[in-house]
Amino acid sequence: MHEAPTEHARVKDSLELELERGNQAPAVARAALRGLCHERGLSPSLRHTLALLTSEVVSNAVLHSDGPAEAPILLQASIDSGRVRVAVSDAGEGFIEKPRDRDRCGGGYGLYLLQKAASSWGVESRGGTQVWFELSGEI
Amino acid sequence: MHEAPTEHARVKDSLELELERGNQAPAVARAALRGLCHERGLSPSLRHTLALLTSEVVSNAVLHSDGPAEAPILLQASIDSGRVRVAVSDAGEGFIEKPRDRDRCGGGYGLYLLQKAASSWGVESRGGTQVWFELSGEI
Amino acid sequence: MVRATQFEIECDFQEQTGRLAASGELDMVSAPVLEKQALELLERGASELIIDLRGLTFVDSSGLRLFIALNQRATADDWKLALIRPPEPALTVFRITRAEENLPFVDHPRTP
Amino acid sequence: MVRATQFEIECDFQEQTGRLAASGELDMVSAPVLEKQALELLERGASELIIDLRGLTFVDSSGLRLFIALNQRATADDWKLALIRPPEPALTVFRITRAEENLPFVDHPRTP
Ligand SMILES: Nc1ncnc2c1ncn2[C@@H]1O[C@H](COP(=O)(O)OP(=O)(O)O)[C@@H](O)[C@H]1O
Ligand SMILES: Nc1ncnc2c1ncn2[C@@H]1O[C@H](COP(=O)(O)OP(=O)(O)O)[C@@H](O)[C@H]1O
Repeated sequence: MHEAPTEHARVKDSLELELERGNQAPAVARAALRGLCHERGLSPSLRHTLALLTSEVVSNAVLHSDGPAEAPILLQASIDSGRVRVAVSDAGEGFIEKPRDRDRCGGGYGLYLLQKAASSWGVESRGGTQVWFELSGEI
Repeated sequence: MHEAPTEHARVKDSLELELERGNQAPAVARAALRGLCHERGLSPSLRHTLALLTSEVVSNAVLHSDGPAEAPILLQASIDSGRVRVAVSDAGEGFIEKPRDRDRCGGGYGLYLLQKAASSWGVESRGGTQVWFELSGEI
Repeated sequence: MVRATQFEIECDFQEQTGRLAASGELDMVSAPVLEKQALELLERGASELIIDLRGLTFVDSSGLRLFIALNQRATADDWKLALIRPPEPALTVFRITRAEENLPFVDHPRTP
Repeated sequence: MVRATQFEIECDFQEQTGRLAASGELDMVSAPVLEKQALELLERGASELIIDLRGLTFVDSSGLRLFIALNQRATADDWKLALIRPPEPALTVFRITRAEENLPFVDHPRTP
């Protein structure tokens, strides 16, 4: 509307943050994303979904990564014309447990939330493990 | 050694194939990959691993995709200087079952094999589902 | 920008009714704290548990899992659970999973 | 290039010993066929089952799963399983999973 032209130049913002692997990492990630979204005009529902999915993926890296406890978690996020992309990387070997270790049944809600709410998402294992997702909405 | 120069030009080959979703898809995929590898000088062990991982990923798409039965499975493969990349796409909504459906415990060996043998691999959900992996070895 | 999960609980027990009021962010750090308080009230013999979520700014899948578990317990052990509906941001996880329809959300605190 | 899984089994039962010789590709199509034959021999009372895998050109995780299951059954129900080692290409799945070390592979057919 009556935004300054400089606002239009700011169509792409990004963030890259090393999180200490610990209980506080999800809260720090949520706060960082809140900062990135600040005044970007993302719809409230998009912002809430973004905070939730980011928190889930960071929690998973804290809880499930089989990487060393002292290896940090890398949080990358970018907003490009209303499309948000978040990637969370840990030092673990990936998702797949040895088939004979079947003490855990079914999955939880974290990845299910990604599947339901993200416009796209994925998991990559390349040395470490990266989980990413994209959300799109109005800027 | 004493290869013709044209051989050196052929450093990149690729294949794209629509497989009918059915029991025969894994065998067709293996045969197609065998064709692609033919005379490329990939080491036997790389070829065997390639056939195995491709077969597993195609079998998974046949068995587990929640896409329509008549939607074909897309097999893409490329060899670039001794690095092989395979991607298998199906029309399903992805991997994650509803958390309360916990009748199935643990995973099988298919993805575990990818994790153990591929140099990198991943799963992407973007409309359909794509599972990809890369193997590297000597050309 | 180091920041911890912000979370507080108020607790009250009167005439077999346990009341918890949670505020802040409910995540993997704070959900176990809320769970502990809820189980304590049940051990003290609460036949009704009212959890006021109006002060929550965020709920993740740990919170969702906790409420699903409490709800199953309530049915199994025959006590009553009521969740006072949180504001929009904290409803996201219940909306996406459609748990909103299955959990005993109520809109206003029922005062005795 | 339409091609089906190539697979054949030969079956023999003598003096409580069941013998199966599998050739071709062992995958999600053919593993159930081999399983059925194996269970049939056990039902006929085989106290030893020798499966000759020398003719196999390919084995996937369905084959692996089958042999792991048969091996567990053999231990549980006290009969003897022997797998005559397949050629290199068909060993891949056993190598990667290290199942090669735990399954009863033998190098030569034991003739009675
Ligand atoms: N970063 C990760 N590293 C390793 N495994 C992971 C990671 N993220 C998720 N997983 C695996 O995926 C499973 C499902 O995750 P999720 O759906 O979030 O449920 P939950 O965390 O409640 O188990 C986890 O239990 C874990 O085995
Ligand atoms: N293409 C796919 N579409 C949907 N789900 C899949 C797909 N591939 C794998 N999966 C899921 O991942 C699980 C693990 O696969 P895998 O390790 O190959 O074991 P298995 O196929 O023996 O169950 C499957 O059981 C299935 O739930």
